Amino acid sequence: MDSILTILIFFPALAGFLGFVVDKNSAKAYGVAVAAIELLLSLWLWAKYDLSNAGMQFVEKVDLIPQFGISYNVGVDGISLFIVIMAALITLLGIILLRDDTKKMKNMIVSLLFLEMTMVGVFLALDAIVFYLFWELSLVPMLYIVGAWGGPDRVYAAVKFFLYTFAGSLIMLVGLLATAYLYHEATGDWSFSILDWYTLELTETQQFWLFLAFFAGFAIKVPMFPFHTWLPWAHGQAPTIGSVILAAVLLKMGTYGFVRFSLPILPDASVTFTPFIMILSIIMVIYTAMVAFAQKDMKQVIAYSSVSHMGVIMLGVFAMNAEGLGGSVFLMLSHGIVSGALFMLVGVIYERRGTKLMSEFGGLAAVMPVYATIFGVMLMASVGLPLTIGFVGEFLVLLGFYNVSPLGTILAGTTIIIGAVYMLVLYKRSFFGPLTNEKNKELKDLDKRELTALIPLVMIVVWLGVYPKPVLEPIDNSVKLLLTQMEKKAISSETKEAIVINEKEAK
Amino acid sequence: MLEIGVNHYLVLSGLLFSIGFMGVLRRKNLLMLFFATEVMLNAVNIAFAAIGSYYGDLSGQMFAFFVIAVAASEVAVGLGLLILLYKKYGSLDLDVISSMKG
Amino acid sequence: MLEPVNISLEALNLSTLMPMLIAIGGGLIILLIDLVKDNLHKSLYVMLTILILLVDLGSTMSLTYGATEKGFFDVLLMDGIAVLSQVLVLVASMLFIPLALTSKRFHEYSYPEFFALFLFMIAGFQFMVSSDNLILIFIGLETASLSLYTLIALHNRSNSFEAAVKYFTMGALAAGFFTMGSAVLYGISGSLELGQVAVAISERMSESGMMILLLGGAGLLLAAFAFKLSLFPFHTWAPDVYEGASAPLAGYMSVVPKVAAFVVSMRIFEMFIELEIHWVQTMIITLAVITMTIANLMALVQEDVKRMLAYSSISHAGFVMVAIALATDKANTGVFLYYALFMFTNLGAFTMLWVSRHKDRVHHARFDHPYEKFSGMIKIMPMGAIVMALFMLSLAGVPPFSVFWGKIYLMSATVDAGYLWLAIVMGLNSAIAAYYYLKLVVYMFLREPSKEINHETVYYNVSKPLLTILGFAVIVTVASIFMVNPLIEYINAMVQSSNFGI
Amino acid sequence: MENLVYVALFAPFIGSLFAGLFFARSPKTHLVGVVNSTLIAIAFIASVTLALHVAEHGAVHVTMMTWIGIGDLNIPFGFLVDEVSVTMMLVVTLVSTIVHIYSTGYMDHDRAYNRFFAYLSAFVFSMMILVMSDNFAGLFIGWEGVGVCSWLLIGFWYHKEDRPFDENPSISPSWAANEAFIMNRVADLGMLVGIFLIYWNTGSLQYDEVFAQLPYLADGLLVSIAIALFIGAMGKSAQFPLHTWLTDAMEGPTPVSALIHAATMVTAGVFLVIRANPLYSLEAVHEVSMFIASLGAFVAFYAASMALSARDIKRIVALSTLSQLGYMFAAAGLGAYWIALFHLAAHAFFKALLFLGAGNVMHAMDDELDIFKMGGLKKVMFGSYVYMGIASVALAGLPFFAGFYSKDAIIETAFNDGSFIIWGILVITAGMTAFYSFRQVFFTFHGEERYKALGFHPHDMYKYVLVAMAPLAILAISFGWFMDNFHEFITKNLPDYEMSHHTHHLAPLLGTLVIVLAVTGIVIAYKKYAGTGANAWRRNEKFEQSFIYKLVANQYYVPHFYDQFIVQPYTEASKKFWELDKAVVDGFVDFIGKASYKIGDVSRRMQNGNLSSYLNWMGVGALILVLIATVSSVIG
Repeated sequence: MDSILTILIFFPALAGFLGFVVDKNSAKAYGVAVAAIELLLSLWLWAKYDLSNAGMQFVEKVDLIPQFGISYNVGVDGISLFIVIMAALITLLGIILLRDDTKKMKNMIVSLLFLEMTMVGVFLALDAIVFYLFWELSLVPMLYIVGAWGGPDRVYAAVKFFLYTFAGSLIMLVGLLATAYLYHEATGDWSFSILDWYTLELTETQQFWLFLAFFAGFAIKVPMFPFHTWLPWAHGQAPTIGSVILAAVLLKMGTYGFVRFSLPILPDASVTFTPFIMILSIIMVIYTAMVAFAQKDMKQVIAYSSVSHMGVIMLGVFAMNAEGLGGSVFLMLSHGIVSGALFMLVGVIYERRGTKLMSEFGGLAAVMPVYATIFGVMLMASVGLPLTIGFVGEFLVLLGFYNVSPLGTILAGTTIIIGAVYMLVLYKRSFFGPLTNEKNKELKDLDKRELTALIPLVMIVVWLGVYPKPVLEPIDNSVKLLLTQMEKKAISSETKEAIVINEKEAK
Repeated sequence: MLEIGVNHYLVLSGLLFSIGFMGVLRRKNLLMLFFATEVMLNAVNIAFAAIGSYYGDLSGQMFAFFVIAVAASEVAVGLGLLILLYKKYGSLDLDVISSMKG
Repeated sequence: MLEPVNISLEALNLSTLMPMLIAIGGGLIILLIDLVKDNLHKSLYVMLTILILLVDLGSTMSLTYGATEKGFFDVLLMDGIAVLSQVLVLVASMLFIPLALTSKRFHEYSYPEFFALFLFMIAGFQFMVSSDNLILIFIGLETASLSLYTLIALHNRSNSFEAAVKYFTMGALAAGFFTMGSAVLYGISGSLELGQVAVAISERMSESGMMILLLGGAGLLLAAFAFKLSLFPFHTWAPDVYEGASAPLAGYMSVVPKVAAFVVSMRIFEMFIELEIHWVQTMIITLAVITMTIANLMALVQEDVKRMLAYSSISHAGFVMVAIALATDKANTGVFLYYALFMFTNLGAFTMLWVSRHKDRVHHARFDHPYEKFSGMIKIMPMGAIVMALFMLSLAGVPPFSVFWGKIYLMSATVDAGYLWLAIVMGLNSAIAAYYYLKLVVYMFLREPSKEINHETVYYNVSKPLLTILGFAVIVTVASIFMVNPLIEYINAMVQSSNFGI
Repeated sequence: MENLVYVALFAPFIGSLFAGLFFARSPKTHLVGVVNSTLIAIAFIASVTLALHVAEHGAVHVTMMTWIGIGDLNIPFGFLVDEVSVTMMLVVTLVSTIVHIYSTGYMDHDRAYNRFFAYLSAFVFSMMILVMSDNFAGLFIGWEGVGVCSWLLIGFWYHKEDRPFDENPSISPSWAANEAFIMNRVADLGMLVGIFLIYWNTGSLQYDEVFAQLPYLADGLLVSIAIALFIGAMGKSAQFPLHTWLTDAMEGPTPVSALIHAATMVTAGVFLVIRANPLYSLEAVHEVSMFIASLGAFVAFYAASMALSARDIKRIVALSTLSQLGYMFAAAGLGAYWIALFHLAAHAFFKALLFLGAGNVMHAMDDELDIFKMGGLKKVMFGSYVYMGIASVALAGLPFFAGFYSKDAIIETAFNDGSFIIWGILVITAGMTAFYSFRQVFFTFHGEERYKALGFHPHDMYKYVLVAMAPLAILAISFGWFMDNFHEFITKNLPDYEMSHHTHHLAPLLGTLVIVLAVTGIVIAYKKYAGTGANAWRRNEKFEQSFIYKLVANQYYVPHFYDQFIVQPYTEASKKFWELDKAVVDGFVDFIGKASYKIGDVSRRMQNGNLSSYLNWMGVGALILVLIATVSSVIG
């Protein structure tokens, strides 16, 4: 099947349209079924994925606006493959975790399915405009999900989320248009194809400004310090499913954008900006971890921790070697799984108690042992315990970045300390100590629905922690190819030096 | 003896235009305002006629005729609106007619 | 001794005049029908108008645009952009006029004069766009404007009268500006043909004092068109007129007169820019930037959707005005592409307002369409809410909806011309604008409906023709991605075959 | 043999899964205790077999599969069983087996019995990975794994509430667990940096490849690597200043303290230095090695001094552990790796015994820890008395007991090296060690029966538990006798450390000096604390008010310092940052929004509805246009 990517992208949307017809009592089952099919499709994609080919596979290209060089162009490589699978997985599990008494269930399912289309679309797009299209479109269902099912300040949070990211991405759009123009100047053709842009040689000044324009869009999405403040709001107000998808997938769009656009198109600027990115990332890592420590609300802790971990991912992206870059792609996956799971877990307790304040809890381990165990596993994955999924990425990123800046790595490496601080304090406050609050004494442990959603994540956390090879290998290949392309394209000798081409060549 | 040249006409036209313009800006009565715009248009007519004759070109005078025609139709439409408005508000004072703002 | 005036019919090239003649003739026919038999239903006139417009469209399209055609004593200029803009005007008119077919009676549609005036107005626009002679431009402009003032007033509310008077008075001042500006150009060049004006200016450019004259002329003309295009600070009429006019007419005003005015602006100001008079460019860019920004900010604080859309239209006009300053083929293509796409979305949005138009102001003492009216609409009429949200997202420039394509094309043209900062300003303005469009979405989707709202109040004025138009607008808005390429192709060909400026 | 490697490694893991997956939710299943103990015993037997094999045929090296492979990095799950690691395996599995059996009795009444075994076996598994791994990354897996198990086990009684610092210096089990984990993490960062340095400079993390490359590396780099790795070791082995967690870790169940916080995990740091001996014995890093030795000597003394005044039975043992770890580091730093390893093993046996004995006392005294409240217990729990006696003798380093041989060798090494300051400190510390360990024994088992007044009804541990402890007692006595065999075995892998003739000559003299000091300490302790009736010990309130006593009793105010200068400022800074985040970072974003709105609100005033002012605006507009044009034409 050659058009598997198109099916992957549009199947959920089509299902979403048809979902309007489904009776509201069956909506959840419908959502689960559709998301499951989508997951199977994405797994099938993995099965058919050719390991020996590091470049784009299953490429489809249909001219949409040839006058303007815009075409429907999709493809998958090792970098995007697993993010797509993760997006499908998280959507499925998120839908499973929805309570049956969720109000306006049908609207929720339809929004989620549309959201899934946009997420998959972003990661598979090979045309800048198609990428941008899905990128912006993803805001709309998210706006609705946060705004309609969220907490008391949901509208403020949702609108803030929308406008902030929208503003950033419009500047990015200018960057995309400028790149297309420069491509036109160089070749005489209009093209928004990313693969075409990879061959485009730009002067350092051009790269500098384009990098800044891209940065505006991606950095807000990531979100990098100091553009992160929409995130705690969005997470704080979003319903569980919203937070899960936001943290697991939507944030990855930003870092993915850096990998897909900034690095290969603007190699010299990427190297030039590395110190700048490094400083911001280190601030992200340390500062937001400290802010996370000061939180009283469990969900806010995890929201800020997300920012902190994204800082590590950013470092890896700019490590300019396969270890760091591959590690950061892996960390995107692992952060998706782990933070998704953590938000699910917070959602579970919020559903039971209607509060997320740590002061309301304490000693939960006694009444909800399974819950506490799964939370503990995710906590350990979050703090990067070896043999959990969290370690592999974090280790590789720090390892990779050490080659760029030892001092920076040591500062960013404090994440393993301060990350442990806020997570352990969260765990201690909520799960340890005597069970004093009367309201907590009758809490029920996880039920089947919740276990169905969480157990797969636990299994993945362990599986990919112990045996990351099936995922790392394709990532490795594609990342090496990307670095080789960068090196070939770079114009300044410093850039060529900064990029580490590994001895074991990309296949 | 003073020769009246094109520049004199143009100065006159400019003065008239300015007077009309000031009228438009300062007058608060709708009717007066309409008169002021007529003054402006007539100022333009003078300019067109003068320039047309200076160049020996007829199109300036043609323009002037059209302006006169348009001004007439404007008066027709304008006065109609004015009457409607007067019926509604009982006044032609601009400070009164300001229900839509913001 | 008088010589007999000899004019060969061929030299008149009457086919170039046909479109206007059809519109005027159509208007007269409608008046005649009314003379013969009165109290005919409005649906007859609506359909008749559409048919006349269709014929008009046919005659316009049949004009060749490969080469510039002159006709009627050489005052008519049927070049690419003339044909193109006429097509746009006619299509837009055909889409807006069926909005008269509401389920409720409205005063203006009971007069056949409404439809006659409508057709005269279209003829005016057609004259305006298809000439490079300042006289004809003026005539067309005034014909269209005077008809429009009347159409607004026909809505028969005190607000409508006020709106019409405001528009009229300011229009009269603008007419003064225009004529005076023309007089200055005439004084410089001795001609009212833009082509000859350009030649004269380029010859006399170096003369002392010439710049001051040009400054006066270009300034006055720009002021006149800034009024027509509702650019800051000449925009003040727009919100009041939109508020006072009926929703279809307001929607119509946000597209058609602007397209016509843009065409004339292209002819006049791009002439200056191509003569390398840089301050004209500066003036236009400054106006454009201020307009889109201030209008956006003022739209933020509006309480009424229609008034908000008025400010948004102003902002969009500022956005497009950038293209005039760029004066490239791509930018000019962008203008038409933008309005072609914007037209459908705006048509949809105003139709939605029209559908929900209630004869009593249930929600607000002054406004017909306050935001509160739409709160919780997703619960009352989900399809309506979704459709309206689509239009809002499209206006906000969310891809892949129609306005987005216009936006990126214009921004791309800006980038190509080297104005990166301007493109970023345009982008950021779209972000500001997103706020007030989202506000409506938020009201519709995220608020609880207020008590007095029910299906009846929001669907008060609905009828099958309106739904049809709405469906049409939705389809184009959503599926615009597939129409952009042919549109660009067609518009580009048209623009390139035009001959304006020098 | 390869299979045996996997048996030794995975038997504990299976036990952990068995207890964790199938029985975690049931309250207590005796089967779990039996099965898990058996599985650990199997691992022990496998280790013994492996040891014999290694002694005969040399090291066994297996590679299970690739773990992480990306770029040039290739980390396998590879396991190396050579002389060093097999020694550790033996120590770990032996002590673990006994602690498992012991725990079946000790944790008998605990409602989370099964969970305990799941954690305990998981710990053994992690520890086995740590010692068996053939690369630094694998070591790090075990390193972190034991950290987590330690966290779980210290916080095992998580339901206990926090108490103020003055009342209980370790606050609560969950607090202590977090402290241990976080403090270890600080050190782990150093370790990670070491790993990064190694990777980027040698291109590998495999021990053999790395060590083969060492001679080609620059001196400064070697020093950095050595420092970084040692920082890691400092955390796990609780060296100053990262030592406070160890005493607080005593909040965990006593078998845990015996296994993790005495015998095995805390020695991981020493193991690392021994493992990396090709690095630390390089001339280039001599300063670092000297620093390790000096720090070790300092910690030996420092911890012993705190133990002198401690009242908490487990804290005393913990501090002695700390002190002994200092000895090990002193030896390792001086290049006597095999002696360090020997002391490590000997210490594991007698310290585990000591802890388990202390556990018996606690078990008997309803978890009472204050030795001031005990006394004269030998009558009711003679078995435990004998065991603790043997362990204390071994710890004090009296002749013919294990501690004598190993500790004496370390002291001799210091002398031989010419580091007389270190030597002096170690000798004095040996005397102090004898004093505090017997102070504890006498306080507990001799003297007045102070507990009676407080209403305790002590009874000794189950018989089978006491029997199970016997192997430890035997080893605590006899392990030293096999020093020469061990020497022969281990020096195949580790560099030998030969005493000079001069030292050899003086050895008996030095040994005697240490013995005299130790005996003196014991005698003083006996005089002071073992008396009954009129000779009975009385609290000396005045002494307890003295500065020295307070300094020592408060652990030199190091925990206070941490609280005042790290924890509280960090908390305060975090809160400040949060406020900053809300007020400034987010405030700025909101400000943009509010400002836009405000501008909109102000500018809508021009839209006042009055036609006259609209017309004026048009006039203004025309003026503006002219102005812009003029300015623009003047400028450009």
